[in-house]
Amino acid sequence: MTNVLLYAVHLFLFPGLLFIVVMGLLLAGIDRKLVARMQNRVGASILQPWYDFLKCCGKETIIPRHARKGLFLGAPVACFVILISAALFIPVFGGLSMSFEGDVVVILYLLTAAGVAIIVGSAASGSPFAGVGLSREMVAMISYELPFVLVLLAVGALCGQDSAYGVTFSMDEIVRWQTENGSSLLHPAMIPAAIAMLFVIPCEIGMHPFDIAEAETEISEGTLTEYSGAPLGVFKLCHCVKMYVMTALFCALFLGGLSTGILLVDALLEVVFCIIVTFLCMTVPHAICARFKVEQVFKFYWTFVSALALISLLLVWIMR
Amino acid sequence: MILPYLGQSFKNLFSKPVTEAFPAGDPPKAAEGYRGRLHYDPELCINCGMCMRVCAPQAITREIVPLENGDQQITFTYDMTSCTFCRMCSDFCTKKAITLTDDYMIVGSAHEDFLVSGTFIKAAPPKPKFTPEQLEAMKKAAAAKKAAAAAAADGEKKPEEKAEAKGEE
Amino acid sequence: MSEFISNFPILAIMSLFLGAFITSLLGRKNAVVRNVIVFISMALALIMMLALIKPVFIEGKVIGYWLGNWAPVADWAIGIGLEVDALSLFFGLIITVAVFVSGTYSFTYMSHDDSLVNYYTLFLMLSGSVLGLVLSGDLFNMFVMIEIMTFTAVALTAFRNTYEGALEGALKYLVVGALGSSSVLIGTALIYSQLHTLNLAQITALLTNDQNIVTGIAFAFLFIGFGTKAFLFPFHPLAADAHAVAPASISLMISGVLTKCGVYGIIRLVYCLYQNIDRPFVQYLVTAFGAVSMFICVTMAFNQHNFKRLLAFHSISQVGYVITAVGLGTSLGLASGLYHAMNHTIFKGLLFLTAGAVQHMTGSLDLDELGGLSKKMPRTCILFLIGAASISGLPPFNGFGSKWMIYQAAFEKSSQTGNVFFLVVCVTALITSVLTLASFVKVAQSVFFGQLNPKFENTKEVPLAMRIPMWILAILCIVTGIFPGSVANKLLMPAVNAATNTRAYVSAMMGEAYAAAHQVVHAGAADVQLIGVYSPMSWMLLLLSITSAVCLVAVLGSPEKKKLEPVVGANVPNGPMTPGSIPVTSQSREADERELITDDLDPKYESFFSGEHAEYSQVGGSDLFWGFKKNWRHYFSFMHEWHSGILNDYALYGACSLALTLLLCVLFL
Amino acid sequence: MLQNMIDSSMKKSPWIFHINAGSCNGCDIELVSVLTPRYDAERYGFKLCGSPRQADIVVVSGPVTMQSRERLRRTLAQVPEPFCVVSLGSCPRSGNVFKGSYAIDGPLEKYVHVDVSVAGCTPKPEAIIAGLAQAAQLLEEKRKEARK
Amino acid sequence: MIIMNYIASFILVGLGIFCIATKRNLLKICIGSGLIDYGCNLLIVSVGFHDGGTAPIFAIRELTRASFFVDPVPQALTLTSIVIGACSTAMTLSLIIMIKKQYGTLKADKIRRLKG
Repeated sequence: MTNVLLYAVHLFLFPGLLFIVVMGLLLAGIDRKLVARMQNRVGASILQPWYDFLKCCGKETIIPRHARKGLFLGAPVACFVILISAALFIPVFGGLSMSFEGDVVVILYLLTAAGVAIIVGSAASGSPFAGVGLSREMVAMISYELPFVLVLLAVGALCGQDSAYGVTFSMDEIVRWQTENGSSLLHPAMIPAAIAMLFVIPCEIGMHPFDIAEAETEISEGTLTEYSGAPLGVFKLCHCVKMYVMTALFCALFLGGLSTGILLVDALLEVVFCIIVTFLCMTVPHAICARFKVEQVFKFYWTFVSALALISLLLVWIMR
Repeated sequence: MILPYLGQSFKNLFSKPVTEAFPAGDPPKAAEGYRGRLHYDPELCINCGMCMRVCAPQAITREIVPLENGDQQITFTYDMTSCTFCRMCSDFCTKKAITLTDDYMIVGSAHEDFLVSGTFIKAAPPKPKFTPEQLEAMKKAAAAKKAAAAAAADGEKKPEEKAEAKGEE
Repeated sequence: MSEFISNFPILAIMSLFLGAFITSLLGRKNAVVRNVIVFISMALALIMMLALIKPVFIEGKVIGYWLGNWAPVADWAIGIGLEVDALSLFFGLIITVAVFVSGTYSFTYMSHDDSLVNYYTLFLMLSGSVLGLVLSGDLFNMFVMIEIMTFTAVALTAFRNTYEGALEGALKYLVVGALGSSSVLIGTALIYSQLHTLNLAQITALLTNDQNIVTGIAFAFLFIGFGTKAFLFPFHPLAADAHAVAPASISLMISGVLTKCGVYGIIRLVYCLYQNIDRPFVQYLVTAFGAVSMFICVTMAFNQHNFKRLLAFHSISQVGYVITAVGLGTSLGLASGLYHAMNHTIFKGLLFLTAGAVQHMTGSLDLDELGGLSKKMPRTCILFLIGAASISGLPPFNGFGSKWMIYQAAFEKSSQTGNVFFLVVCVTALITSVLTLASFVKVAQSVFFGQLNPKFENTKEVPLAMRIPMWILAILCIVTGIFPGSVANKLLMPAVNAATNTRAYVSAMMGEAYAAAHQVVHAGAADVQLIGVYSPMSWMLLLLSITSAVCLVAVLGSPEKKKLEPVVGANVPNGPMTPGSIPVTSQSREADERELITDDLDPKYESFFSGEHAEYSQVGGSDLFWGFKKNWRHYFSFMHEWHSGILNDYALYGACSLALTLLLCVLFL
Repeated sequence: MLQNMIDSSMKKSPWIFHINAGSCNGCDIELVSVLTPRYDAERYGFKLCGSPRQADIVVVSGPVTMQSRERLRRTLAQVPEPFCVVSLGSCPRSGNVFKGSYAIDGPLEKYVHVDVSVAGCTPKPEAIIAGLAQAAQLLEEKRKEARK
Repeated sequence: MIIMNYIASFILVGLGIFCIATKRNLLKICIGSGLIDYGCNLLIVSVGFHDGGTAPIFAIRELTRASFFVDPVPQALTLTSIVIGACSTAMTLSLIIMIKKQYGTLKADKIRRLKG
């Protein structure tokens, strides 16, 4: 009975649904505030994403004629569910997670599935803007998938050195290895991988410099053109939750070793590190450079960022 | 690869944002000489109509109500929503009745709060001293007097002509 | 009953061939008799294969059957033998299921065509020969079955000869296919010249010790021969041409079944006959062929305009996955390869049947022309989504389990042996899976979603008779996806054990003493510790609980979505903008009449066109993925010329690859 | 309780959608300048969004010309309830200097009830912010009234 | 002596492949594929050869130790292979006839509608 309760708490409270949603909205609010401050203006309040979500829920939902009702309304919920289940596999510092052998690949594919949910949603809306939006979203997915995979392989290779198979695909194993011999960011071989991961995060989430899929100025909200009301609110919530998922993944992969015993301290530590990572990889590029063109995003990720990830993979290979 | 605005944005991060706290305080004063909401002073106006003629968007309408003692009650209404704030009217107004203030906060939903209007009573012109019949009579008398004077002048001119004629013969 | 079981293999093959014979005899008169005969023969073959599961998979027996009871004389195999061990039964099961589904599908799909008797005769001969190849224990018998398979497949590809390009595709397939099967023949001849036997078991026994230069050359010929049948790297344009023009049920057979025979041939060749998979050269050769065909076919598939041609290229890239996994040599590699082969037949079959359904209903397969069919054919759209999700490896479906095992096997191999080649292969595999996902997103958007082309206004849903086979495959997709663990233990492990330890294989045919005499290796049960066979049950439970939480939020959050009736008062005087209510004022000029609002539909539910009248504009087909294509334009233009479509070029590529393999085998084997 | 929170959130994050019904772009530049650091409308949650489906406040600038009439009408129809309409500058409400020309088709009032007008031939950004804030207040009342 | 057969068969196969790869006319390609088949048949027959052996016919005389046969199995294989070669040539020709009717030409580089 107790572990069912613990399971429920784990599922719905601490590293579960509530914590993820609150953290996501908090990170989005802080990110918008910091970008505003970097542009020398006051900027919206921290709770602005929460107000946006509530306001969207309050609006009327219009289902266009060409849209396919079932998929159109189902896609946002599916995307949200997939993201939450991906977030549950990431071990928070307290090490309390449902991870099992080989769940790094499951997380990778769940994030791809979340992208596919957005794509199916915009395809079901039937608008030509959404058509262009989804093709750009797919190009973004192709471009960040290569470096993302290389980084995961590098971390797997590093943390799996002494395991029987020479590689590990389990988050628990990664966190345990890091607690023993220092978080992987300290290893010199992993610095390029960390930088590559920092570059991958904004494109995965669709933050400003790489948000070719929802480019308001060019293709009027791209994938979300036909969405209004509650589905739009859920999609915006997914956007925020993805911020938390990616930053928590970064913390788990590269700062795994810093977990103290107490649960509360770990939670605070996680929040602080997520904010720092958000600032580094999302706020700074957002404030500095303008939106990339579609093929620039692809060329940037497949040449520069993949090279970084490859360097670290080979370094780990040699250092073994 | 130089990051263009990295230094500047970090400086901004820690400096005070430049945004005005407008809706908190009162609206900042507009620049000097700003052409804002129109102000119309009915007393100075002489209803010459120059402003109406010169206003491009015809934002000015006049309404004349004749009163019983011949006076006219004239109301000028300036429609701020169709005014382009070019200040032509105040330049051409000989009596300087129209001035453009620097109040730029022209925001409202009903149509009334965009209209600036002023009414004044234009006194009727003084009554003429003589009635038209008297004018007729005075005119006839003047004409008769002139005819008599002319006849007298003919009498003394004849003897001169006679002398000229003799001289020539 | 137990000794009768050993007759089942030949009975299964006979039921198909006899079915073909009887159909061409009796089937001429009316369709029902013909369909019944075809159905019976397919069902018989399927039942026999299922009956064989218990002895072969569970009890691990290897069933040997000598045709004409020509038992081996003095340790020398004379007659033709059929041998069914776990590996061949694994492929036999895939084949009979695919045949059964394709047959029931073609009852309605081919109803528009004429001379259906020929179709079904060829169809049953094709399935009979394919089953024969998989179950046969004799090398020359395999060659004969390959020839029958090639001829019937060519004839069926050109079945709709008025279809544009059908004859051309068939001719190319025949000529280069004949080249491939001739190389198999040469290989068989060379082996016979060295070992003077044709029985696979005896060859295995004899080859364990004396492998000289000639058997090396025979290996090269056999490898290229089976490679042609599996449409590996230099032969993949054949598959694209053949599938694009063949009827859908036949392209299911070609991509789902014929390629598996090529794969079976290569596995048998490398794991059982020569047992040289542990030599690094052979691993590099097989994995290189697999990886190159995997990558090139997916990039070629990326900007195709024809739906079936795109699917054809994808089926070759998935076969490339299987061959890469097989070439790794580890038992996990072979297990993931077999698992992916099974999954590939299932989801590729489903995708081809949906393509057939679209073609059956709309008559066109051009991606730039189709669009918005999900409104008219909703169930086919759902089926397509299941197939597309499982081919691109999304978690709950079967593609995910097998692809992920392949990455794990590849990466494990690279980290254990320490050479970077397998790391590159693993990364290529991951990139290919993303590109597969991208091209299926493209197909989904340009065929099913987006706006409906006015030309296909009156398309209706596919008749139920066609949808049943599709649903069978879809359910198989989901079932094998949700229980990868149990599939792995029950189906894959026996097959892997059968492939790796050949002692049982030889002793079944030639007797125990013979096998012992030739020290046939006995590798013992494969110790595959499937690290990471995730138990999706706990994961599905998690998904359900979160969905319930989210629905609660969604319902709570927007109750007024239902209550908010169109607010009339808000926007006086126009109300909810119905067109009639626009008060056209009196002084509107005659220009107004020209632009009178003729729009009868309520614009509120039109899709947003930045104000324009939302006429038909479908974003699909070739104008997707602009960014990606621009960066790869040099690669694509080169590839476009390379696939020139000329018969001679394809033959030349085949010959060059044959020459290259020969050279490598002579040098390194 | 949640409904009140949603009502209050309507005024806290109004998203703007800009329709240019043939304006001379003076007002458009002013509207965008509202989002710059100096005037920063984002303090109150204003955000320029790209599609009418996500709009709360529709800002219309320019006298409704014949060309843009049809497009204006159709885009306004595609905005989900409850939304406000703000007319920017003097053109939408009266047609400014173009009044009476053959090319424009009457004030904006003909097409939709204008909630707030910001007069001024290019009104100052502070005026626009005041107008938008007023419109945001209206949003809350509209939703309350719609819910009753 | 038997080596001549092997060389001949490989020359035949080489010629066939060369002919398929370079000749543009479809009929020549068909001849080329025929050549390959004949090359293979020659190879199979010559594989079972023992010098001094007689034809493997169990005729009037019963078997004696001395009657030394040539290996009968390849000859059986060759029979099947000849039949298959004939069948493949027949099918190729029938396809070529229909292509001539549909495309109007026999030039291989004109028949390339399926490409890219």
